[in-house]
Amino acid sequence: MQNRNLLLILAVLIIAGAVYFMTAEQQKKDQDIKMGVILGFTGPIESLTPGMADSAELAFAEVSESGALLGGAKITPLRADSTCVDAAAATAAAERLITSDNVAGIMGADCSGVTTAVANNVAVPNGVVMVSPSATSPALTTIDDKGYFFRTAPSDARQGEVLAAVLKDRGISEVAVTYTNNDYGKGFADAFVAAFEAAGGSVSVTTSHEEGKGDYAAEVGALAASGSDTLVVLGYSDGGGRGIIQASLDADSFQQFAVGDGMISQALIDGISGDLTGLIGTLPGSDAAGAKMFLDLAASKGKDGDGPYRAESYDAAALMMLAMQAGGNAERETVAKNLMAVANAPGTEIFPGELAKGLKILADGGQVNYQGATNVELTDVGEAAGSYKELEVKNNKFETVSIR
Amino acid sequence: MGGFENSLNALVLLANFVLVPALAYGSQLALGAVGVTLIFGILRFANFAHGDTMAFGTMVTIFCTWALQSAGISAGPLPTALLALPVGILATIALVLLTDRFVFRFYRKRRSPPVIYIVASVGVMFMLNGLVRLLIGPDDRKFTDGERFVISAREFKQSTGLAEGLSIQTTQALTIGVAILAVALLFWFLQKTRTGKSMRAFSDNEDLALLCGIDPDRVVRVAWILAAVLAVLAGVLYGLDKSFKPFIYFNLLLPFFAAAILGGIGQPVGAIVGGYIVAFTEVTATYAYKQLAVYLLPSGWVPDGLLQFLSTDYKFAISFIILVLVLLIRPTGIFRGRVL
Amino acid sequence: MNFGGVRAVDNVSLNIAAGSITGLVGPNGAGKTTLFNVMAGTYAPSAGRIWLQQEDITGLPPHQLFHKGVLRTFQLAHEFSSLSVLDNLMMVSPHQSGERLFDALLASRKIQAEEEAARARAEDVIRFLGLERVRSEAAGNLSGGQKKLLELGRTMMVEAKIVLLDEVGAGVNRTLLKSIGEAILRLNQERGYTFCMIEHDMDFISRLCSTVIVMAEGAVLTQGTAEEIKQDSRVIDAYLGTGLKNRKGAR
Amino acid sequence: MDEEDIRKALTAFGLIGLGLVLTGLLQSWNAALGVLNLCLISGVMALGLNIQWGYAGLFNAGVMAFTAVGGMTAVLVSYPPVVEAWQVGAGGLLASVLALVVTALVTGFVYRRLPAGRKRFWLITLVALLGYLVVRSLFGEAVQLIEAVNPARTGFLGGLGLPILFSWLAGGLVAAALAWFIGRISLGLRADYLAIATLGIAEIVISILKNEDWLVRGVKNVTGLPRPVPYEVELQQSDWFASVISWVYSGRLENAADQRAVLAELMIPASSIFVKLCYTGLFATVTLLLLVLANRVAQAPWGRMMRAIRDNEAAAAAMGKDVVARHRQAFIVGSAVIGLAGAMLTTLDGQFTPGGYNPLRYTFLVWVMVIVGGSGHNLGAILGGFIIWFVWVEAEPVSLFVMRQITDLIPMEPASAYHLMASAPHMRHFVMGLVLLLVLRYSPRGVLAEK
Repeated sequence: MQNRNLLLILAVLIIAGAVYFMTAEQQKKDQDIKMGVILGFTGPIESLTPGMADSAELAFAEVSESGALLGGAKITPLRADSTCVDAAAATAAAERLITSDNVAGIMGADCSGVTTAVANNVAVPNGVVMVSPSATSPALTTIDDKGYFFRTAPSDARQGEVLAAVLKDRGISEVAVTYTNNDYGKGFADAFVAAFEAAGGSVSVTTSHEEGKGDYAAEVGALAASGSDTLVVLGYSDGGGRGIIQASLDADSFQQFAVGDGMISQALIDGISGDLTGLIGTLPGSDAAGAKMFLDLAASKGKDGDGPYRAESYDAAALMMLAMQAGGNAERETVAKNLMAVANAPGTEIFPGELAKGLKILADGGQVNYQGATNVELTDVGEAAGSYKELEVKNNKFETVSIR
Repeated sequence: MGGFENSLNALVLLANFVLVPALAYGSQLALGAVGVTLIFGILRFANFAHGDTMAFGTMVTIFCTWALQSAGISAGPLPTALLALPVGILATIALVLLTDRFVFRFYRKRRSPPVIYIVASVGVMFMLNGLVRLLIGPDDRKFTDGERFVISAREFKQSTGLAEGLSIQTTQALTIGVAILAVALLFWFLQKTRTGKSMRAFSDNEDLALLCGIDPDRVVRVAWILAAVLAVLAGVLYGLDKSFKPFIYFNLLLPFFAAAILGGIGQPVGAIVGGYIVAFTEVTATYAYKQLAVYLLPSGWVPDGLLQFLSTDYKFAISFIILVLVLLIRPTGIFRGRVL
Repeated sequence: MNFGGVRAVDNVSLNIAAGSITGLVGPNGAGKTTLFNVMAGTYAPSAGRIWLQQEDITGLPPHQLFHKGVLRTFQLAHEFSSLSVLDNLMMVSPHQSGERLFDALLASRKIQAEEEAARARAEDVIRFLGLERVRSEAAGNLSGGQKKLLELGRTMMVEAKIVLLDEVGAGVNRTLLKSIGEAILRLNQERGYTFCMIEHDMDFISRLCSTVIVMAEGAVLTQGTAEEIKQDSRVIDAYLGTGLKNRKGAR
Repeated sequence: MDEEDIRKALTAFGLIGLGLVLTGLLQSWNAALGVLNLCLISGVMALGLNIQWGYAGLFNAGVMAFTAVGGMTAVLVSYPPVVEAWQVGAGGLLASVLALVVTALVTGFVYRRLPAGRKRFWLITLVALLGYLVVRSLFGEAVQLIEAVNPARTGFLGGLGLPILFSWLAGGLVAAALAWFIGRISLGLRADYLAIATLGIAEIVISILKNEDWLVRGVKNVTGLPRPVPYEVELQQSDWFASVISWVYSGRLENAADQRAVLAELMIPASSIFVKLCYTGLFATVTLLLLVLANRVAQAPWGRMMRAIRDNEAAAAAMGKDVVARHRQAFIVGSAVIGLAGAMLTTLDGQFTPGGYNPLRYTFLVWVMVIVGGSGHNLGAILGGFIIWFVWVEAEPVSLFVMRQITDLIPMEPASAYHLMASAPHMRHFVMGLVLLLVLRYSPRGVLAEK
């Protein structure tokens, strides 16, 4: 009897709370343009995502504050958790954003697996644009997206070729490779090894490392035993990749490191005790100016713009809003139809912090070519074309050596 | 001479890549596994929340370390975190005693079957999991400072003239040292003090111990306190040596269980031995012995392959494989813990 | 039978005549329950054989012994606490097709018929034991004595060749003990059950048992009728001796 | 089920239904149906675990492994075969299997023919080692060839190209086979040990799925699995669906100025809803069927026997029940149900991502479902699946909302306000733990208690 009363009270409380919650949410609706930010706030890359979401929200805030979007519209970003790994939870979150919060577009998702799930099961069927800042799996190039899926991060297949070329050009012919054991790392490593071997190089050993396990002594031992002088690390700057480099430095086992985009971050240099000078890496984008502007912009807002996929996140958000402006309304179709046009030439080049300028040009009937923080250029399937910066660590900073 | 130098190189190589890392990792596992085993011995259940308890203690220590660092206080060449450790330990003791009071005591009084405790510990695990992330966030946190190396590989090479270097980090040395100290203290406590003896009696035979007038609440309390101290030590040392990330600490749970079961659950000595065995197996089974072969074999004999028993892909499966093998072959573990 | 170096039962040879009620007595730690556990298949003996009529049943697990007609009760009542008294009894019926998964899914009519039969038998047992009032009660809620009765009742659900009773009278009040004793006698006389029982209550034993076996320190000390046993000085020594030793050990 | 039970079940499901309807009204029907579909799958998972825990008292902490092999089977059944990979690698794989069989036969032969002793031991070791080396080299070569076939797109053998619905049955069978194997090695153990062993074995299974690319592409994931239901985009372009929609919304369409545009607008959410309803139909059918079957065996003497074994193993053995065999049976059957749910989940997702299986979500969350719903009660377990999935999904927006209220109400520094908002998603775990502990303490038999 007592139990049933408890149950009843609990139920009433829950319902009352739900109604209050939902009506309160409802009131917030319809005033602003809603944009979804779906990233893995919990799960294996939970440490990367807050910075990415912040960066996207920088762009939204910049546009809102400019008052130039569609005659002064404001943007409300809505975050949702993709969990990075649980396709079901990600789909549910996206479902809520798209069908209930009526977002005009989605910045996300992050990990290639959930991104595919959200695109196939929710975004494409509902005709909502998704711009992923970090899903780099080559498989996404060919998904049947009906023109609704874009990404500001290029496919790993391309980066693998570029990194291989960088190493070959520097006269490195034998490397050991370690990659983070997920679709990003594995796909990247496959592409790199194939390209490097095709160019006449040899890969002495390829091993994976797991994220979130902490101890990498065994991996480094195996890598060091290969006898190679160069270690290629395809992982994350705040995770296993950093652990591998740290352990290698401690054991003094490699002369030279080369890294992929997930590792490029000041946090890598700051977080490692030891000298990284001479470390080389590749990062999507071609113009140091855009990246620098983004860092400054972020710093002026009290955020840190330096980190994996943060610049890509800003660009992904900015592109969708420019597309709205180009089409003159915040409809979902408009975003889809105009996104390519604002991303590519012809038009005035727009960089981070200049979104207001871009919006104004579009409002006046002009054209823009959004460059952003990563020198955005979309291929005809809607992904970053993949010009890459070749970076090298000098004086405890990543410096651009050349553009490829 | 060349032969002698080669053997020396081989030795240093092994020490650098196998011995030192495995000792440090093994010490961390041992500390955690002793905590698991103590709880199992006294409260008779596998505590699934142990990893997250560790994360909680480490988190408090990190907060305190940051405060000390910003106040300009340091421990010289040693990490500041050592100064912050007591705070972390106290907070964790408070936490485990509270969870015991509000969660586990209830089931103890009702003499619930062990599985109910496990389910409850899963609940505690979920809550701590959320709590830690709520407070410190999910990010990777570094809080190491002070001298990094006792011996760095480069220095070693220069001073010995060998081709291979040996590096020992401060944190590794510290880990091994603290682990030895903590374990020695624990054994002194269990063997020599009255409370320790009553705990062992309680672990051996609960009913008999109760007949002899041992206060069960006191024994349980002390067990929790010890487990908390060991968990925070393990957590902080692990964090100093590698880095702190809540997710990693949850993942340490299975190696702990593996070590505890391998050694014979309820047996502190066993847990320590188990910890080192798990660590050494993980490192030796996946280490590539090619370089060693280069030093030790005539040049024509060195094979092309890496000479690895198992790819590092399966490194994390090793502790689970050990676990399953032990359960199959000798469920009582090496030191014949309580079972069945 | 070894327990980590301690021989719990050593070189025991005993014969239980069909149709008899045999008592097994001895001081604490004499190995009576261990012997039971070996006979009931809970432990396999490290040496020696166990014969049931002409059949060697050494080392068979308990569930197979059940089907050979060896049944037992436990020192502490082992009722199925969440099942009703009726279900406690009905579950005992051997070879129920409803216990096979696929039959449980498909053959409902056959199961129904079997269940009817099992229920009828269980109702008989309940009446026999006088448990009518608690028929639908969860067994966990019964009193200690009722649980003991229920355990005895479970052995009545099948035609047993031998029933091993482990302190069936322990912790039971005198009236109930009396009715348990009567039940045992009736089973023995009416159905020809063979009983072997561990018991401490000498009155109870002398009332029921035709033969009494005395065990001490893992071996058979002597064997005879209850009256003979009571006179035997070795038995008294065994009780007192180990009693003294026990007391010393406790100190 | 007695009257009290039925009333409770109706109330509980009614509340969940109300929650879903509220979600539908206030969020969207698509969101509500999405949640409902996963509720159904979670219910089936919980039902499977309930057979193991509720009926047999087995602490299976390896639920994740069975879900994953169910998902794997969905790929193996439905994905079109990669012909080229078969051409280059099938021979090698077959040869390695043959070599394995030969090794086993020879070992067996030596074992039987030679007397026990040192000679036999060494000979067997030699044979096994040789066999291992041969198998490994054959296998390694085949795997390399297979994985080299267009690694960015395939690089694995592919599947059988059958309709994905077959995989639900096959997933159950494969999970059952795995359970048979795991049961053989771990079912003799005590409760805690069984829990730890299954937890470990599940991790091993996942790491095999992650690293053996030739099987199901490992961490590279398999996406674009065929569906058992139509695609939304196809529906949006099909005439019959257009006519259905214009019939449903005939009132609204008549008054519209631009009928074609309004129709197109209406068809987008409608197509999504239609697809989801198709899934709901499939999942609900399976759930109901399984519930009926599970109740049937639970009420049959089988259920009585299992509960007796759970209550007291020694006494059940003494009453002629083969405890180990029955444990194994319940373990296998329960795992098969979990495997089926895993296949359904992969079907719904349309992809298989081995990296996504973690014990928190796929093992412990299912445990919470069973404990909350009512262990030993089939409908209760399903109910638990519904409640917990609903809370799991809605905990995130609700905690975001709560955090926003807190940051709005209490003046605080922007940094700490930001931190609070950013922490909101982690409330999910906290809430789960709290719910579990509260139920375990105050209503330990769950919402619907076993009778």
